[in-house]
Amino acid sequence: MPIRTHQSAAGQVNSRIDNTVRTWISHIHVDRGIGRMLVLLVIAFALFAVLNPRVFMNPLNLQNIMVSAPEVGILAIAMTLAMLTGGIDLSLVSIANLTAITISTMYTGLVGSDPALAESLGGVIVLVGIAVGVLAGLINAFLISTVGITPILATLATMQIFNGIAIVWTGGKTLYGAPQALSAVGKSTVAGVPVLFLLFLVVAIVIGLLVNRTPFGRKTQLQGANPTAARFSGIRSASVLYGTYLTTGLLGGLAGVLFVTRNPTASADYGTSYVLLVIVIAVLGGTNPMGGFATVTGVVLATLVLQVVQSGFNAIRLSSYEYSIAQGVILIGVMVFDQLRFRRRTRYVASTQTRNIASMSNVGEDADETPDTAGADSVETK
Amino acid sequence: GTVGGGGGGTDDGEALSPEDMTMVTVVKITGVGWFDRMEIGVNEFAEESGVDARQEGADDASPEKQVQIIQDLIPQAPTAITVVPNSPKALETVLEQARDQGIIVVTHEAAGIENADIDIEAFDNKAYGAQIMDNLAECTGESGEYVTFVGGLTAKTHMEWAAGAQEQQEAEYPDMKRVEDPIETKEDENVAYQRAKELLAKYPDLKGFQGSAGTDVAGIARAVQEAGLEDSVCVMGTSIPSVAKKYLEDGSIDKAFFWDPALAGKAQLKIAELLASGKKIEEGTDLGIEGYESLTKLDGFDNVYVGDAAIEVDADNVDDFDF
Amino acid sequence: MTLAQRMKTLAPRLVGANNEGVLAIIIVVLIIVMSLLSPSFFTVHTLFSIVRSALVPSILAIAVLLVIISGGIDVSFAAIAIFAAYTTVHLAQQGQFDPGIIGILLFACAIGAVLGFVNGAVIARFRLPTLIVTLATQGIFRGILLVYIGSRYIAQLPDSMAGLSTANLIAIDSSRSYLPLLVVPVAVIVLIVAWMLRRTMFGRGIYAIGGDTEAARRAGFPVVRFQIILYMMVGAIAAIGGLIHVILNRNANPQDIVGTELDVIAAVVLGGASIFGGRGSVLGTVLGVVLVQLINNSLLLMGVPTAWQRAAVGLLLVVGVGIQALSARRASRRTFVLDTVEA
Amino acid sequence: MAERNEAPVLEVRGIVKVFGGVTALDGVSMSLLPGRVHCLAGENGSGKSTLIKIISGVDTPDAGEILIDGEAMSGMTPARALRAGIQVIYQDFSLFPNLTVAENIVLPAAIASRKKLFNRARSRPGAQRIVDELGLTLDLDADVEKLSVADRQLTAICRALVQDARILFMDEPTTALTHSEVARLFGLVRKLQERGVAIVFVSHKLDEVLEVSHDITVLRSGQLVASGDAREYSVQSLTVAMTGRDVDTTRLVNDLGKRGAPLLEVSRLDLPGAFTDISFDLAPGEILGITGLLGSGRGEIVEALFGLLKPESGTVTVNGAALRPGSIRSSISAGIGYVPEDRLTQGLFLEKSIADNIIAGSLDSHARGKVVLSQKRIAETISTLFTRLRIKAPSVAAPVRSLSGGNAQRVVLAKWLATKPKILILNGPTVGVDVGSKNEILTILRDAAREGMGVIMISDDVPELVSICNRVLIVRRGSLVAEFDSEQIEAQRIQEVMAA
Ligand SMILES: Nc1ncnc2c1ncn2[C@@H]1O[C@H](COP(=O)(O)OP(=O)(O)OP(=O)(O)O)[C@@H](O)[C@H]1O
Ligand SMILES: Nc1ncnc2c1ncn2[C@@H]1O[C@H](COP(=O)(O)OP(=O)(O)OP(=O)(O)O)[C@@H](O)[C@H]1O
Ligand SMILES: [Mg+2]
Ligand SMILES: [Mg+2]
Repeated sequence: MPIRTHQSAAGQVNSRIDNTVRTWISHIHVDRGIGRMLVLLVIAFALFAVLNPRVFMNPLNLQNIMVSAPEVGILAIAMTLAMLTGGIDLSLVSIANLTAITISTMYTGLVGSDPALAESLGGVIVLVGIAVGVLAGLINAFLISTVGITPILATLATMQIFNGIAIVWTGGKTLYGAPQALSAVGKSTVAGVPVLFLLFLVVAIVIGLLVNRTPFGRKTQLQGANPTAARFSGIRSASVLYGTYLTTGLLGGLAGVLFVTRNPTASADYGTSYVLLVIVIAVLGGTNPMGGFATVTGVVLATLVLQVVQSGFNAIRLSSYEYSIAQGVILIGVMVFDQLRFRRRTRYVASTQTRNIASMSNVGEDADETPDTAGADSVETK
Repeated sequence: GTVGGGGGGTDDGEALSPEDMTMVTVVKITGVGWFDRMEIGVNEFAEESGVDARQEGADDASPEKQVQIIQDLIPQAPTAITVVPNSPKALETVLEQARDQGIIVVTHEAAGIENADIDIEAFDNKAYGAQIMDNLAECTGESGEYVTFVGGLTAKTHMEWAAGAQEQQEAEYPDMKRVEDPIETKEDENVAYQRAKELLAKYPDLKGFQGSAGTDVAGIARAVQEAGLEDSVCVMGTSIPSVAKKYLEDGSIDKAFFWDPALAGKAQLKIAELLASGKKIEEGTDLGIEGYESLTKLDGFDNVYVGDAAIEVDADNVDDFDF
Repeated sequence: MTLAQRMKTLAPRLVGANNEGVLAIIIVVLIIVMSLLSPSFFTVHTLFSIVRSALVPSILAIAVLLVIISGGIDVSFAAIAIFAAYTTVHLAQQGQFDPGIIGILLFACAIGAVLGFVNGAVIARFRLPTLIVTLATQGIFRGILLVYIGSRYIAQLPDSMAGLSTANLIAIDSSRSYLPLLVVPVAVIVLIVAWMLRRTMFGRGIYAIGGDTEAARRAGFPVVRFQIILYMMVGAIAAIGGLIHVILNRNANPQDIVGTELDVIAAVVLGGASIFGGRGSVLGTVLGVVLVQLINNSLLLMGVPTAWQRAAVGLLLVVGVGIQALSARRASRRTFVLDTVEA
Repeated sequence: MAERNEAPVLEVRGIVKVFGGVTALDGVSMSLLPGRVHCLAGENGSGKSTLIKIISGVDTPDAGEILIDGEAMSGMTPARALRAGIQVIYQDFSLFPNLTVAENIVLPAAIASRKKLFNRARSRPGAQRIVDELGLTLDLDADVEKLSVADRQLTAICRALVQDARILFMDEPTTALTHSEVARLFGLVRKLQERGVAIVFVSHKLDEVLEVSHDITVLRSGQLVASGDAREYSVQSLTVAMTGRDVDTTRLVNDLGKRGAPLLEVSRLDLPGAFTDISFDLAPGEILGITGLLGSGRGEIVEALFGLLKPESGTVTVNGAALRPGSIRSSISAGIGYVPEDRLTQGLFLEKSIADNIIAGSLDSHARGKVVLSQKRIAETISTLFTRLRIKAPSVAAPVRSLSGGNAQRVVLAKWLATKPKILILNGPTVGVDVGSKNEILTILRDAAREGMGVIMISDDVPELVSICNRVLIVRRGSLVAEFDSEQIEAQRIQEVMAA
């Protein structure tokens, strides 16, 4: 076998690496989860548009989808973050309700004495509400990182604690009242697009950047992928976990703000059905529940898919139970499809590779250096 | 702009014939006996009146799913939406949106709701609570300790019944005493059973139980039965005949109270139909439905009308009902 | 062996492989505290009452334990339990026939096993994450039950079941304390599962799969077959749990049980099972269930208003699991130093 | 091989296996004869483990056939392979971390004999018998996850030997073992071979290979490049066959010049149970070797330097500034990097891409204002290191899981070089790394040291230490017992002091 001279090999390798690095940088965000969700979104949309165009293509319906997506979507993004570190956050909805209750209580308290002041302090009230969410996140972080309780148990417990506090606080009643500016925001649109939806997109972009473009986000991914190696690489799990659960608390609080924005009420039991729903969304969106991998874009798309399917089912007069069957079938279907596609693709790549290699006269070190962008995700067997 | 702004129903004001109307009844949760029964009323109404009426509901009793369903219904532009809310306040915004689109909104079990044309109640919740208390007092000899169960501390009507009963007791039966704040049973019969057992152990002199969720009295009855206290402890409260029947027969439940959801469902739709054909609901309106022959306007609200549809059952008449 | 050495080997054995000892101590301390606070607590009546309330959760927890040991998490067991029990009662009701308790049991188990097979087949065949698959099948099973089978509350059970509802193993009439006969089948199932986990190749295989699935495959365990059998078994056990629930409740309500999944999982993990798989014991699980029931059913006696109950249960969960987490952390530190000593 | 006309027990023909973009095996054929030790040699990533996994039914081949006793086996599964008498000591051990040593040893045997019940009483003596036969001290009741790497390897060996195998595959069974353990293992191998077992032996320690093997098959990049009688090969010729080039193993040490202020000073470090009174220093550009028997405490010393262990007393200073004991962050910010012993679990994020792994340790320094990562700077770092370390992979986006041992180790090295460390500590940097890669890794270290980096290297491989170290320290029972300076460094003497 001829031994390549150092120069030529290095030169070749160099240019190849430049290319692969560039493709890596540009492809890193186009991950699994995005493609399939996009396809599913289009299919679902087309299907219902054909089945009941009068209702489904009604601008009002589209607007409504965009109004209801944000609160679930933001919670799902928070769940994604927790899952990225290999954890989970079951307390998100309880946190959101605590925030909503805080906002409503403060506002109604102030309105009683001075309505104008209450309105002008709207921003402060909202910030205090979000601070409550962050505080709740801090408690989660403390239990998970400092005490060392497994996230699913820690947040299961805090879910009950936060919910219990909310019940004691409200006496179980639904509180009414929130800064009017919030309600106004909740109803306003920009060029037909609800402001809430724009806010949701902004949150998604910010979290997307946080995850992919900051040292903190990358550390979160690494911590989720292999906590031991993260420790050996000088990544402090405490700072990653505190950062993560503070952020999920913040997002939970933000979802709570959306609760009162959509509807100026707050109660201990709003949104309980979201707890498991957001896990479904996160996974549909391509989040690996074992940690280490997630795409925020995929999660946004998955949120929309479920919203579209749900309102489509309503439009063609199917019941909620049929929707819950459909949701289960979609979830399993997508995952099974992913598996099959993965298997098929490896086989396909295998055969072409074999052919390539067979046709090459000189099977040297470079044989397996053929740039192969499919290689990146074809090994994700999880 | 605003969400749903600029739309607006096309059929404002003009009277429709029933055949052109579509109405949807949105209930707290589907797949439970109570609302299955309501669906029977809805279907009956559709058949009798010619209105395209149907019932929908979520797979669990959560306010957010109800919001979602109503929101999805708005683009379908039904003539009317009738709702039995899980949390009336949580629906205000979405019902407002519906009404902005010209959809008639009728609610049930939601006194105090703002964004409904009419809220129809089978009875006045306070009075209903008082009625249960009167029966309980009669049974216990107007003295002794009692407790009240509610399905959830967040369930508004349950809490109103509990409050109505307590007010009545404080006003009329000073020798009686409620020994605990309302006990939450999570709408779960087993929890009611468990709590009842604990309470019987904690308060040996306990004389009465008031239940609110349909499963409460059944769970309480089992505990009472097990303790052999059928004759010394009074068990009363809201339930449906099919659940209460066997306990009424053996005396572990003394009386059950309810109203017929089928009739309530019909009454809602009838009101919607009247409104859609340009008629008005007033004091004394006759819906032609048993218990709703002469509506009364409830004081303190401008859109709440109550019927007289509360039904009491005991061992003697429980077989008259088949739900 | 010197005394010190013996102490050293004794201590971990008392603590137990899965912290069963710690759990037992927590339970004993709670019982003492409660008895001091409320004299009516420390009675046979309370004991029987807690045992009774622990029956269904124990069975369900045993089912969940099997899944957790194998490295999965199941949230569909509650849907399977009520699906199997309700469908059985419903069919008996409609057909107006009563196949006898054994027939009913077999039928319910068969339904549970079929539903479990769906879980197992999808999970094992496609190697999908169990939490997500069972999240999906939970919605599917529940939807099918309520749309296609029935949603009515059934008040009257077939006679063979109704007969069991009030049958007692021990009845102390003076204090009105009753221990239901159903304690026996629950105890039998608990013991059988405990034996199976320790003494059969299938049981060890479940631990092996939970420890390292790929290693189990390489060692020759038929992983796919074991997983499918496992999920069928879990379905059947859950079905028995549903049946016992229905019998104890004396009615069949299709809305029951679903919604208690997280509490059951919490009890199992409180009992020392690792959610990462490979660890967990039947004893620990039963203790975990007892602890949760103890807390749930005694707060009222101790004068805690129901509004506070949820928060209180959450707090106790934090304390219980927190103690375990901290002691595990300390233990791992200790073994590290010991390791280097031996080295 | 024609000298015996016995029929092969196992034969593979034209095996092809492709992972993603990597051709792991490209039409490999091989046959095994009873009673002979067959060595499978090749560089990292040449496909040795893959071939074994295909024969044992763990992986399915894309093409080719497997014949046992001349009969073609289609759809091989691990269970069928076991029943056909194939036993494997996997490179990654494939043990159950949550079960005891005894259970790990006997479970596969019980499965193979189709047992339905697990008999605890029978399992212990069975395990004890093989442990005794190998003359080992293993705690049969310990959970495997609590064992050291060496003990795990011994457990895996016991597991494969407890049953009567007809064909035994040993994929690098000796990487974590000491000399005496290796010797005992070889003793057993000879016994088995006399009993007519066909044995396949894989190791990167070429002298071991030549010591035990009868036949040799050499793979290079998934292709069979040489095959024949072991007696025809020397370490040199085997190396050439494996790498396709000559590898230089002579001593080549950087000149340190005049000793200035030390870079690292360790003074009176003490951790009861692990090590006592450890003092030494390290000059810029110096490569310091630390060696000793397994369990001598050498690993714990460097773990304390990196902050993984907290010493009870003593100080460590870098450029005169004291480190906070037991703090990894403090060590890293002082400029210490650590390449751990167990690279798969401690060094690498297997599912993550090569690129992600390379910058895993230096994220903060690749961010503008510590907040936003600079994509450009990251790309530069990655491509520089990827090239400089000559990592062999289809692209930097490939997950590290798909890399072979040597390439994976280069990724770990790259991760630390990206942090621009002042001191790099390596614990067994060439364990399980092939000859070619090994020399390249040593060259990388020499180059880095020439630029002023201090290197501390722990190794069992004495010739390797000889070839690269300026100084070698020897640890015995937790104490430094000897120091060899440049001219004194000589393999023979080091080995003598170690074993004393
Ligand atoms: N599961 C896998 N997915 C993708 N690629 C793989 C996988 N397993 C092995 N490979 C690739 O196949 C090739 C052969 O690997 P293999 O493990 O057989 O090498 P080896 O000769 O055993 O090397 P070493 O001496 O380092 O153990 C390598 O290039 C490796 O990257
Ligand atoms: N059912 C079992 N439970 C536990 N350990 C077992 C079991 N079966 C075998 N072993 C262990 O595995 C070892 C090897 O198993 P193998 O089946 O080869 O033994 P064996 O003595 O040939 O058994 P048998 O005589 O039943 O065929 C045994 O010495 C024993 O330690
Ligand atoms: Mg009575
Ligand atoms: Mg290998």
